[in-house]
Amino acid sequence: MADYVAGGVPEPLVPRTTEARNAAEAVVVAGRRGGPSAAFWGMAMLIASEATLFGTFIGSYYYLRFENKHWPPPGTPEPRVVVPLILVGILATTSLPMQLAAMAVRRGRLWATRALLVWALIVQCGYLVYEVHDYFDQLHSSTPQDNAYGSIYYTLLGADHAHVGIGIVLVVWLLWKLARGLTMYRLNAVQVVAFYWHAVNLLTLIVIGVLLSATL
Amino acid sequence: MATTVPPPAPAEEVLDRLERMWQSRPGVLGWVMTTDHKRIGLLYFWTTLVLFAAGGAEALIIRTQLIQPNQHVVGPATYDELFTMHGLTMIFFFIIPMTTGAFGNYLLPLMLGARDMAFPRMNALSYWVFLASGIFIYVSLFIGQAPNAGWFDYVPLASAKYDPGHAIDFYCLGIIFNGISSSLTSANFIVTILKMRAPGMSFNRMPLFCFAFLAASWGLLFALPSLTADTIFLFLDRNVGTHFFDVARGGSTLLWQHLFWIFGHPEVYILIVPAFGIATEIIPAFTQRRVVAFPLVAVAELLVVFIGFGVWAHHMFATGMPTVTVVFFAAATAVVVIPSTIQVFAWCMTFITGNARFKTPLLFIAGFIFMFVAGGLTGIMFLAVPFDQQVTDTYFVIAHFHYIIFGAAVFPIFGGMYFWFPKVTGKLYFELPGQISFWIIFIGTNLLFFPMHIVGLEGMPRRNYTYPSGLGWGPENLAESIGSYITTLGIVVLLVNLLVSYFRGAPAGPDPWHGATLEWTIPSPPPDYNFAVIPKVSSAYANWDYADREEDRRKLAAGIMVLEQGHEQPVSSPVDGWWSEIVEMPHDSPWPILLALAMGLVFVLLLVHVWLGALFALGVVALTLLGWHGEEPQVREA
Amino acid sequence: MSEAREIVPARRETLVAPPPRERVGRFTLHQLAVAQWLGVMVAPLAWTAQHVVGYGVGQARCEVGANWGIGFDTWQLAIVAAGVLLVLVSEGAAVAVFLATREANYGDGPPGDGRWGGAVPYTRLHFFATAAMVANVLFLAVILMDGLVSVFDTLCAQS
Amino acid sequence: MPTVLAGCGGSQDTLHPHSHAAADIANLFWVMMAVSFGGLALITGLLVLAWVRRGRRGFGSDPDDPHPGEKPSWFVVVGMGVIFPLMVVIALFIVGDWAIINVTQAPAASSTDMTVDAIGHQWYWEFRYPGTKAVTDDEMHIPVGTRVNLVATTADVIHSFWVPELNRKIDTIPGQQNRILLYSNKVGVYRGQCAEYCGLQHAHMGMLVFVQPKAQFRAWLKQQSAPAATPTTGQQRRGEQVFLNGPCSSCHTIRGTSARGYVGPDLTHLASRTTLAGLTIPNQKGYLGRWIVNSQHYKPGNQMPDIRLTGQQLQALLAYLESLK
Repeated sequence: MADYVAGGVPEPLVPRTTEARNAAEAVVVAGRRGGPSAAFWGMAMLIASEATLFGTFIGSYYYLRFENKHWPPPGTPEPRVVVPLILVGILATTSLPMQLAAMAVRRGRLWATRALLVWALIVQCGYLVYEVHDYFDQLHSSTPQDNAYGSIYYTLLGADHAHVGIGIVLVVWLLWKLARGLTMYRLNAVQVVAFYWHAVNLLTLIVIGVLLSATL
Repeated sequence: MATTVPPPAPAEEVLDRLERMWQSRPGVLGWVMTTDHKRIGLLYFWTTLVLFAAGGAEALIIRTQLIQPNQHVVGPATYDELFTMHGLTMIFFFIIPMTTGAFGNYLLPLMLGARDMAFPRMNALSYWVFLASGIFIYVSLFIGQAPNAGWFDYVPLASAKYDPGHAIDFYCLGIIFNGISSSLTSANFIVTILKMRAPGMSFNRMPLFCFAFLAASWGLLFALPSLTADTIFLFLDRNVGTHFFDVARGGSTLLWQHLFWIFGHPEVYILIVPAFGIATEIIPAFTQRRVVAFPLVAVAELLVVFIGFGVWAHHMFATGMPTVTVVFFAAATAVVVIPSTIQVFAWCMTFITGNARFKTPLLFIAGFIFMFVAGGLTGIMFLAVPFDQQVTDTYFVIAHFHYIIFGAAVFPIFGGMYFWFPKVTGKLYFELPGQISFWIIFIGTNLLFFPMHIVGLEGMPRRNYTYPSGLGWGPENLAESIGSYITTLGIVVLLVNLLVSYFRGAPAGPDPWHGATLEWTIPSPPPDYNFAVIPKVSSAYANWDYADREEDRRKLAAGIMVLEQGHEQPVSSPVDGWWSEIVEMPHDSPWPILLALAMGLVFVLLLVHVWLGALFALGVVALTLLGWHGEEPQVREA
Repeated sequence: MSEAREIVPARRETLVAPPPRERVGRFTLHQLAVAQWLGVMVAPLAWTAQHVVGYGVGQARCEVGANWGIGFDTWQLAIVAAGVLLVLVSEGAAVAVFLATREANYGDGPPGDGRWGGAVPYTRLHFFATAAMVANVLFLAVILMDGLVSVFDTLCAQS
Repeated sequence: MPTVLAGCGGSQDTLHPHSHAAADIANLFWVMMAVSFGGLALITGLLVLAWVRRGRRGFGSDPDDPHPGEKPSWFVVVGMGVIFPLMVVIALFIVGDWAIINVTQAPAASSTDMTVDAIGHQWYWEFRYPGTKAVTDDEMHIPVGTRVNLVATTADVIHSFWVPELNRKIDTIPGQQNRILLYSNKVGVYRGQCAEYCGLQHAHMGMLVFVQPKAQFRAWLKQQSAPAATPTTGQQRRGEQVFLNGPCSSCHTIRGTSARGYVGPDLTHLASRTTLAGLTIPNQKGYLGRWIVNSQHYKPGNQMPDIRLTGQQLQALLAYLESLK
């Protein structure tokens, strides 16, 4: 049956995830499969949905802006510019270690993967800690209960922080998984989480940009 | 017309292996933990049927209240809850779960030549979340806190000031909860359709049914977040004191309407597009002819949803938006008509050029086309903004969208029930009672909904719990109420017929209709593994490619393309269906229902304002997910 | 094995990926594939952009907080012109692919002989090109209608 | 339930227009309806044709042709399914959203002769005549053949001002001042109703538009602008005291007295009206009395509590209210 052909590939040549029982085999299978895994597509769907949610938030932000003469309303402090921009810049750099981790795991380099994930994790945690602190700090000068501007401002920012937080949980989970060796499943997981982080970083850049547009 | 050759004696031991590997646990536990798309589809079916009965009962009370002027069957408070729950139930808890949940779950993998969904455990999760959200929202009715501001729930009427109590909180949380289920389902469907197709089933060889469900899933995926954001805003406004919709503090009441209808209009197409899909499967089977203008019908199903995203503001023409804005959406409303006209004429030409056998399912489809055209034509009228502003919020609109939603979405569901009944149960239904049920329902619905056009033009606004005599609205309302009773009778006949057929029906065999698609190539009811051999597909009407089917049988004998080394399922490339890998699918799992329970806990605690508790419950959700991902699909020694 | 050999499918060319360099008429398969996606994708995206930006410009021009003094007609005309241009490009690509693959069927019929008979991706190209040709006409219509009213209807009058 | 008003004079039929705005819309509808029935007939015809030809292969193609009659069908689908409907909707778009919309959209301020403010309350309509003190509820008067600039606003939730025979409807959005043209070419009474769901008693939020000859209207407006008539008989004076000292004055206004409430309708010229409570009941002594003591029976959930009064208090109050011409 060696030369039976379906969908372009002879059946025996089609990689089986069931053949990947250890790191080496997982790498081989991942190398032979055509195109990204279904898990990757699943993450793409999640990201599409989340991106739409944030698109709606941002649309609401500008809708409310058009409804108001002064934005932010008098009495409400304008968002700080410099620090958030620097921080979001730093966060964006974590796309690099995440991508490198995805490539390393694809070659079965388990330690490199772990190291890169830790690198990314440290930066991300630093960002989140400062931002959360800053978030509560701002709540002293203005609150979501003040006016519509405050409501959308804190909702949008909080939602973004929540997504960064979820990303951190995912990375921790990955490290915990990879501590017990590599399987096909975990290999996919690393690639998928890297994908998620690229999306979150881009999202954060956009959200911060939108919120800072009030200072223009 | 040749008929399919009966399958030869299969390689028994291979089938046994597959059977042992794929079957769910016996007994109740098997249903609770199942990840089998067929079982999940059936669970969806029975659940939505119960909720359909609830929504129908609400409708009947409404019609009885309005049967004549100045009636007092129910008071205004109850009436408001009834029409709100009727809308919510029929849209979120009947049609969407019935089409995507029941029909989609059961049939998509069968039509794609797959053995399960792309994410079987997530599939189970969407069902349990859906069930939990249904219970959640119906609890409100029994504790007398049911949502009462209409299904589109306009602020400020829905704000804490004018609607204190938990009614609207139930609405917000219930909608978000249900939305999670729908989003998971649609994501699952999209990946299944793109990746799980049998190798060789390129995009243009995919049955039109799958195009319809792809379109509906994309619609849900992109429409729901808007509603989620909207309900989040409302929940915060009501319980945290934000001001999204509070004009006094710079908010906007129209923001609610915009966000709601950005979801709400695509929603309408999400309701009917799966019905188009059902129609485009029934028609070829009963005309023995491939659907006319295949590419145009396929793209029309995608286009109707896509353009449907650009028309939302036509629900808000009377709110005094700038004329330029309004007309922008009128233009989109004008063009969104065309994909539907394409399909209608394609269907009609298929009827004519084919060899139509008017069995019950096809009767329902013919009725569907009639109702859909009638409702669509009144829909076209709304693109004329002044006319829309005259009749919006009257019974004319009610007539329009019930012709669409009952006529164009529910008729095909009934037709589909008859059509796939033999496949699901292995029994044939009784034809004569089936046709009788169709005619009763058809006459009943037209008597129920047509007079609404007239009474609407005579100026009767919607959502009135009663109306004065002497405005000439009496006779029409009487007719409508009688129609509602007739329709109910018809539905009862239909269900009884199917129920009796289930016990008394003649055995159906694998392919009673000589249907066009892959589900008819396998025994009825389908085995747990769906396909013994991953089928070869070289056209969109695979069951009519006799050479391929013959080849599959020989492959089974030779043990080729059987994939019985585990819970195996081929994965293909999204567009051309080149075979890319063989994945091991997960099996029965307790985690989906546990996760749904944990999520339910979150929403209940949010409802009763136990914020910290909700946070804690989120932790439980996270732990459940941890356990979920603890079990990685690996080889199962069979 | 021997038994397996004789069941090698008769139409294996319908199942094996042809090389992207293969010539189809005046184009390579690769070029056609790109053109086909242009035909399918560009027009819908163009309309989406035109619809959203056009609506946004309306809001920005007519709402309370709109102190940006936007030249409405210029914007609208620019947006509409760009939209129409992109849709025409899209339609052109679709037509080109349609003509190049005219001999193929859509994949809904049983495969005939040779690459035109039903081989992926020729049928797929033909399928999408035909669909796009019709769909793009709709996008063209709606963009032109938007342009018409945004210029002729009274600006910012409350409807 | 005692008999409630039978439409109280006016009707609200979108197809009996009495202004050119409403007439344009009605005519547009008749045309669209004719076309629609044509379309429905065509499709039904095709289905019937299929039924007649059931059991036969299509259009003389050989039996195993998988696509019998595909080519002609394509022409039908593209011609009747794309080109023809596209032309129809574009035509409708131009007529409806380019021509007629200029008649139905908010009138240019300069083009109107007078302004009336319509304020939606849960659940009644309040009408004010800027420039005068006149305030009336549920029943507005306008002069015939006059372009009235109607400004629709709300005191609470979203309502919708709708008098079908005079013009399309307009929602009352918090924070917005929506306007439509109110014009009638014929003296008469026209019924309107709140068209946007606004809570429990959305069903009982009707209004009447009395279109009067210009002179008659001016007299009416003058009379409405005046403060309330001072009570003459002792009975009426006692009634006034009941009103002012009782719960009534906390919610209702009677201009010329100390009653300044704004929850309920202005009662300054109550007796000059024909109906009560958003056209729920006729303005007759019997109904008025029963309304005062038991309004929740006629309009469950409305803002007015059932007022407890002794028999002679009620009689006095009624005598006073009846005197507020």
